[in-house]
Amino acid sequence: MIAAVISPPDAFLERAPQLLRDSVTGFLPEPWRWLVNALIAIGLILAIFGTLFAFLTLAERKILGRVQNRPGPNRTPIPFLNIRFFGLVQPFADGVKSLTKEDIVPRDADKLLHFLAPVVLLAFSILTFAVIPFGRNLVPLELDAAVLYFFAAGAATELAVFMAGWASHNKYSLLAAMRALAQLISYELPLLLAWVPVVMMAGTLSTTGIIEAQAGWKFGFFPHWFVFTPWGFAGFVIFMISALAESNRSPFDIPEAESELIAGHLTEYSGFKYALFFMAEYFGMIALSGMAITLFLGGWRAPLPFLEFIPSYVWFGAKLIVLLLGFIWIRATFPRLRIDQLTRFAWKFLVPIALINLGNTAIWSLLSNHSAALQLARWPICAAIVLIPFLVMGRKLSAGVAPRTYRYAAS
Amino acid sequence: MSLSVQLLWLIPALPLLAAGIGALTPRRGRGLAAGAAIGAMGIAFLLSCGALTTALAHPAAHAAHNFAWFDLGLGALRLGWLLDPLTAFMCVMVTFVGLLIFIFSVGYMHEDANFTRFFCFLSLFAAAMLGLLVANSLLLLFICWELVGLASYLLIGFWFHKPAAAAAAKKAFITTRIGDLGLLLGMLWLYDSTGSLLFYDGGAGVLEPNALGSLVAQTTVGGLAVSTAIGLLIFCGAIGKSGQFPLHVWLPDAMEGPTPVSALIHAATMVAAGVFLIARVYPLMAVDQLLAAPPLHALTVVATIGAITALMGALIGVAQSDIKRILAFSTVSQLGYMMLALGVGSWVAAIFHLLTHAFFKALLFLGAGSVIHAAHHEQDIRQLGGLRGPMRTTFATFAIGTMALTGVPFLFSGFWSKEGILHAAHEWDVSHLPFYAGLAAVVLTAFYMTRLVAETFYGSARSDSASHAHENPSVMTLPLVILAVCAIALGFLGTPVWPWLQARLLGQEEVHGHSLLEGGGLMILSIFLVALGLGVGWAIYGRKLRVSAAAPDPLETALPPVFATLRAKFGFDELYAATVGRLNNAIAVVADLLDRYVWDGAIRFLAVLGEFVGVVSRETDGDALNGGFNATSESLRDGGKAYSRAQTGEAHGYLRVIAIGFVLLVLAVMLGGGR
Amino acid sequence: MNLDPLHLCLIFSSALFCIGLIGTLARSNTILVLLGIELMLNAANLNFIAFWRYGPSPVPATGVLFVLFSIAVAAAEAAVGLALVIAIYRHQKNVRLQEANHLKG
Amino acid sequence: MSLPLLLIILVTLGAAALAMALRNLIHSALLLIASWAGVAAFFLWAGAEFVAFAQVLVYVGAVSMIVLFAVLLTRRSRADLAVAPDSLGRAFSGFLAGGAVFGVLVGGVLSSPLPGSKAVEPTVSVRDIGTQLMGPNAVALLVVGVILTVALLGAVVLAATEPKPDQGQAQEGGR
Amino acid sequence: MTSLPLLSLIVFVPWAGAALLAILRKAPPTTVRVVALLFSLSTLVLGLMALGDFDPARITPQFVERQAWIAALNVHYHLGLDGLSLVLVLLTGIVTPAALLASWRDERDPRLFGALFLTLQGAALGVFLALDFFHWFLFWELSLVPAFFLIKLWGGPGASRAAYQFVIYTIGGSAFMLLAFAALYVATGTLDFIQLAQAAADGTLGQKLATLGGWWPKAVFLGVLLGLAVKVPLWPFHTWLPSAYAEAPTGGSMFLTGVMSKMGVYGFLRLLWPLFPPQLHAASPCLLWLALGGVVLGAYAAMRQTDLKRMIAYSSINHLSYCLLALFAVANATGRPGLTSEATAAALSGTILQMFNHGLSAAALFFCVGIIESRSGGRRGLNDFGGVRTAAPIFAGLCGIAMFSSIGLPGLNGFVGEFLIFRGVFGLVPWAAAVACLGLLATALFLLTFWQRVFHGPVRGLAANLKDLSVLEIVTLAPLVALMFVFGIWPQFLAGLINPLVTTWAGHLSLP
Repeated sequence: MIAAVISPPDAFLERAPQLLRDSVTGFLPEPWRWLVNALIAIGLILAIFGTLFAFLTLAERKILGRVQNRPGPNRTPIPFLNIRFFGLVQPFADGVKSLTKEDIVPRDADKLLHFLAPVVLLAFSILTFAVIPFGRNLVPLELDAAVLYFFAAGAATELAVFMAGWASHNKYSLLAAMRALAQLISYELPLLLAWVPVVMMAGTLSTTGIIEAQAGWKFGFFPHWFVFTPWGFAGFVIFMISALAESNRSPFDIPEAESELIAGHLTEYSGFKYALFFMAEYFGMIALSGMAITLFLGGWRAPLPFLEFIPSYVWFGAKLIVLLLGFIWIRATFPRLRIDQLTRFAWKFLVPIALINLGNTAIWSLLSNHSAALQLARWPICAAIVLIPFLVMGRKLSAGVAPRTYRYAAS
Repeated sequence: MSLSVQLLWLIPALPLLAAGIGALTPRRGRGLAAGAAIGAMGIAFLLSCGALTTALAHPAAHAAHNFAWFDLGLGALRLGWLLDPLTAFMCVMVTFVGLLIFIFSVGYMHEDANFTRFFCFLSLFAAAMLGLLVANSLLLLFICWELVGLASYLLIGFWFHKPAAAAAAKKAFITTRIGDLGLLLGMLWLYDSTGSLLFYDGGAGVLEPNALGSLVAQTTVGGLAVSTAIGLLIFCGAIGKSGQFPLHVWLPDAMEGPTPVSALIHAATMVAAGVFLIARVYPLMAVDQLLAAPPLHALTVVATIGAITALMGALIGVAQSDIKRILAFSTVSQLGYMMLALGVGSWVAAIFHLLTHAFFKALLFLGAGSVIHAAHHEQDIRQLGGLRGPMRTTFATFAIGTMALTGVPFLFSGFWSKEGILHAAHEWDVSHLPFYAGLAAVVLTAFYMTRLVAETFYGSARSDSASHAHENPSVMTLPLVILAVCAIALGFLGTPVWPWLQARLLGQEEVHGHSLLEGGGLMILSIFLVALGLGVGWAIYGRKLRVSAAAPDPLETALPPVFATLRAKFGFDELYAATVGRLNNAIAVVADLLDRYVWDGAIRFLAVLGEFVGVVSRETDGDALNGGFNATSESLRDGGKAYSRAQTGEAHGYLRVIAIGFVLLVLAVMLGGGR
Repeated sequence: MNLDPLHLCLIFSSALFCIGLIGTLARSNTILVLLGIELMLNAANLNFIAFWRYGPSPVPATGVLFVLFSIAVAAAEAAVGLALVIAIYRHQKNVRLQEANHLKG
Repeated sequence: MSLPLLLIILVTLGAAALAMALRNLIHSALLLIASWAGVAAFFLWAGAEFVAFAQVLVYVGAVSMIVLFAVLLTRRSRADLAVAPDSLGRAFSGFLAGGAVFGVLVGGVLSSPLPGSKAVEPTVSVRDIGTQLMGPNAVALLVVGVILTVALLGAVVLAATEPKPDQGQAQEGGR
Repeated sequence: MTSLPLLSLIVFVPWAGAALLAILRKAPPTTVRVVALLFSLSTLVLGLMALGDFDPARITPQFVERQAWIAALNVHYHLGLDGLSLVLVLLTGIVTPAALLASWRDERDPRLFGALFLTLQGAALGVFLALDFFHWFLFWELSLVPAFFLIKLWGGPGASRAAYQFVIYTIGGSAFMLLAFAALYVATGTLDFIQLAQAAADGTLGQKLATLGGWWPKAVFLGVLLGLAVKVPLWPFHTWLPSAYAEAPTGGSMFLTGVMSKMGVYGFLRLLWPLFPPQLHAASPCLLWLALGGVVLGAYAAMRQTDLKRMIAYSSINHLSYCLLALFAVANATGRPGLTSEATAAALSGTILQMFNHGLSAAALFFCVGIIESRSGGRRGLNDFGGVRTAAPIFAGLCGIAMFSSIGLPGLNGFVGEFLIFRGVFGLVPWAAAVACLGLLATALFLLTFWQRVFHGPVRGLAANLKDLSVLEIVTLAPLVALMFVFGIWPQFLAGLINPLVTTWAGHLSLP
């Protein structure tokens, strides 16, 4: 539920969401307020992120088109008016299409699981939104162990993918499920390890607390965001890479590789269920980006002191959109990895680096109490601690990108 | 524009930064290295001009900014910057000349593979030199002093693949280091006696009356005042660095380095550092003048050394045939002049000459460099000749430099500064010998410079390389022209009529000129002597020009033994090799033999003794008995076999037994064992 | 007999434990056996939380801490156990527990 | 005694019992996951939210994955998943032993005098847990860490060691 | 953090690493090397942690760990860290990893090599941190064992002889020291440095020693002196050093010169000087001459060497003799009326800084020679090369910086220590400073000769196909060189650590 405490000096725009909500719930009797508040929050999240999802798909297609030197979807007219406004109505057309399409369930499929998979996936994706602070005092659910909650809820998505793959009774789907499991499990570890340093430094698992820990400015202009420290930067990069993999995005989209597995666990899905999968994937992406912002990029905080007049949720949205565009950009740029490269990258590279980064953070925080010389020295030291293994292991990793030797296939 | 003393460190720091950039630039980054060096030098020049305006605003003040370097004992070792007219003028000179020489180097070193390295070293040198100038601490000065030595070493040995260059570099470093040890000892003594090494420190500095008074009051061995002893030790450093007799031997050899280096380091700036040092610590050097009857004045030694060097350098210069060596000995001689001026008590005359000399000698060296570059690295004047035609700009500027050096009257700066020195020497009441030595050197200078110009530029080309010479690009000639202008114009800052520079150096606000007629007789004498030198030179070398490279020198035919002696530079190198070098070797041999045979022998004897004892002991010892005790373990093995039969391997079975056992146990406790 | 929440919780955990036990004893598939064991562990965890919630305890967080450790150890146990299952499968081409009764292949 | 608790108990026990009874291994595994989630829900209900999230993260997120992997890796065809019925004797003896234990336990629980429920619900913040873990229980934490590491390594070694190269099946090299 | 037994960790983590290496039988060489390197780096990390909590203003040992050990002998496990120890711990932390990196490409049993090295490191650290003679001596002797094997097994052709000579010579010295301390124990009943120093300061030590008999005090002093003098080494007890350093593998030489030679000087500062001030004062005129002998004749002997490693070894003798010179000058001046504490403080600071700086620059120089040696298949004669600078400019640049640091060029680390030593010695015994100047000159002479012969001139001999530094070698050398600049320009880092300690020492001396 949205925290009701409003600090007086906030600007009107900053307080606008609370004021709006209170104007609605203020009429209700006290015992009912929390419920209505929660309902409003849920509704808002669904509405806002649903819309965001819709336009994100469009943005993705448009940007991919731009990158590949073609226009992208641009023909959908606004109904009745018949104006083609850059194809801006495309997502709605897509939505209508998927709703009206026939829902095909294979004969041998495990019907129950086949139905449950997208539902579970979407449900858990949406659950993760509960703890992300979208702005100052704008966190739907104030939890002590919010970060843990986030990743606990996110953990269930793997299950859903597996259910989908298995229930489809299709060998490609099953292969995809296996791959998805391997991949998700592999990248879950660096994902978790990447944010542990943040928790260490912030001293709390609460998302608002973490944002609080990133308050303030060094020298009056340099934000205290964790990404601007050696370990934070490394953590952020690891987090984003793992997030890419966790949300099955290119270049880690092996479970849904069209060319190899005819879209993997999505093969036997169509119509609305497919749309749900699609939606869940984007929701996962948005949620992870939101978490990355919270953990590393200072949450809803403004990057410079004089920019603080812009309301916090605008900052959050801006950062979110930047990260999402980054996702799209990466998708447009990188080729897909092979499964062996993928797992090797996770286990032999990301996990060790993340562990080193963990130690690095410990060193950083140990050095923080010491004299001025060490204070200065810890920057190069900590940067070196991450960079040197990065270079060394990176070299090792790229040395092995030779064609794979297939252990079980006749050459 | 002005620059406060707190920011003075910027002046050396900029070239140092450029040196760092140069050191890290890969070989192909020529533009970056040269650009950084020239840019840094340019900015340093502007800053120096700013410092000069600051200094001239209060010429009498010694503005100092001191800071602690590191903790030592109850206090700290302190260093500092100093800004006074001496520093400021020197900085402007060094940065300006340096800038021009840097620019010249771009053309001169263009084909060299280690171009970036060259600019790195040049910048390092400039940084060290400027640091030396702005230092307010004898220690900081010494540090920079050593660093200019390093830069000089690196630059002399820049073409290190030539064995001669490598040897010359080592020789320069070692020879100057001998002098530096004197400086070090002097510094230590000074530090020990006064507890400070800062020149000016608000009354507590070593050049301020308190410290000077205490120094001059104490005496040491031979009845010398401590200040005299310290002064002489410090002067040792100056002897080494400024190529004074008897440590002048390295300077001619240093000409193995690239010509811009010779111009910058071994003519204009570094070698003048010794003069600067003595001028800087002049209060310390001169304080023993206050004593009624000391056994020795420090300055007397300075004057004597200076006079000997001035005369000796000029004499040797007469008989050399390498264009750069002639200029090198000319430098030695001119430095002797400066020392002479210092010794006779007119340090401003010395600094004035230092400044003018820097410009015209840099001009001459760069002119020589231009000639050498054009003539495909031919340096022997007997091989050159006839360059007047193809290299007009070079010739014109070289001629201006020559006239400035020889002291052609009125128009050229060298005349005025040399006049100042001769006047001062004339007025010295201890002895007139330095004055006469100076006069002789005037004649000789005019003579050998005439010889040089005549052989190089007149007549016909005497070798292939000379005949194919042509004028260099403007990046090389432009600095020549600028330096030539300065070689003329600079003199007018310090004419007797309007001795502005001298006044400012002495810290006076207004300038007291006097008519040229005062002391006019001396001036007429010196003009006459210059004319004499030029005339004789022209008579011998100009009228009958050399026709072939192999033809003997006219002087050689006239006075063979004298010429041979001069050509062999009085045999100093041989003398040192025979004495110091041999002694050195002998000590080394003794040390080595001592180690190898005496000490090691003693040890070996002990070892043999020990071995003998060991042998005896082994023979007398018996073997220890070994027993076995491996029978007890057999019985344990059998016991385990009995228990293994209960193991079926059925996990379910085990678990079932556990469950049942648990139930039975609980039942037993509840029913039977309950309290 | 008054069935207060603690009793309910304990019975709940006993039931869970016994379901796990029965599964373990009755099934021959090693994976299911392992899952039964996991269930029993969970039942134990339930007890800890139940006692933490309702029982008197001097250190407030002991039950919670114990469960945390227990979960961690259970995770390790699951990993090793299932690796063993795979090893068994490799060896005897099935995962029937009753056939895995040799110490030596 | 609240409705949510009863609901939780029902779901948990039901899922667990069904899981232990079903033939289809995948369904069993998924039901067990549901049961674990039920336990987590119980934790949440009891106010131990940190433990609840940890339970979800570890069991639903990680252990379930391993289980599913193991299931998929230890079969040759899809039909394998439906396990052959177990021998009746074993099932019977299992029920007997389990039932006996249940009886004993319930009997024990019901016959024990237990402290009444606390007046105030105990709360424990994440910070408390953290300080407890890092303070008095640091050694235990270290030991658990070592155990986990060793277990992970052991699991990798066990699963990665292949008996003979010719016996290799089409297996992905999972963990 | 304060609850961590930091000093024990510093000492024993390398040993733990050695044990780990001993277990890792099957590990591939790279793993072994990385493990060894990481464990050797632990000293630096822990040292920096200690530095963070270190309070320079306190002159008593910090992070003290004192446990009863052998009650019957009144022996304690007693570790402590003061500025002097800290400087040396940091030096060890810097030099050891560099030495291990230097031997990275050595294919001969890297596991044993690493294990021995880590053992050696732990022993050296133990020496620097121990405050009880019993285990100080234990560490002291223990360091010989791995050093012996390092020289013997990985050394050059004459390694066996050099190793035996090294060990027997130093053990011989230590035997006298052990006897001396036994006598000391009999007299005082304690082996704790702090208690002994306290006793020496208030004069009770002398009285107790006198109870042993007439010549005992002198004998005890001489025994300790001999043990330490061999280790440093003091001229003329140095003849083991050139061959040991020359025959040891590159990494071994680096460690021997960088760390082990400091153990001797450390012993002088920690044992001899605090415990036997009157004896040292009495012997100082003679010792001053010996130190001068090391300074001057060491440098001159280096001039005659044609083996580069022997040359650098002699330069080590020369440099360490400066430390001893300063120390003896201080001892000589003790009790002199009108003694300024400033000169004493300078001499002592100089000694400590020189220890550190020599460790850096000599290790770097040995590494450079090692590079030459490995590139040319074991040749390292002065006349085997020429024009290396043309062939390998980066190598030449870094080596040159190390060399100039050794010469004592200002701006690099060597200068500060030497300047302070000269400053102090001049203030205490001026003539000695004047004589020692010869050593400065000779050092420059032979190092520049080395440079001229090997690096300058036309490319000739084995230099023709000498490759420039590999990345690994740059990684090894560059930090050392960077530190030379850092400590040359910013000596306050070290001076600040030791100055209060040194000032106190100097203050004690100037008391009448």
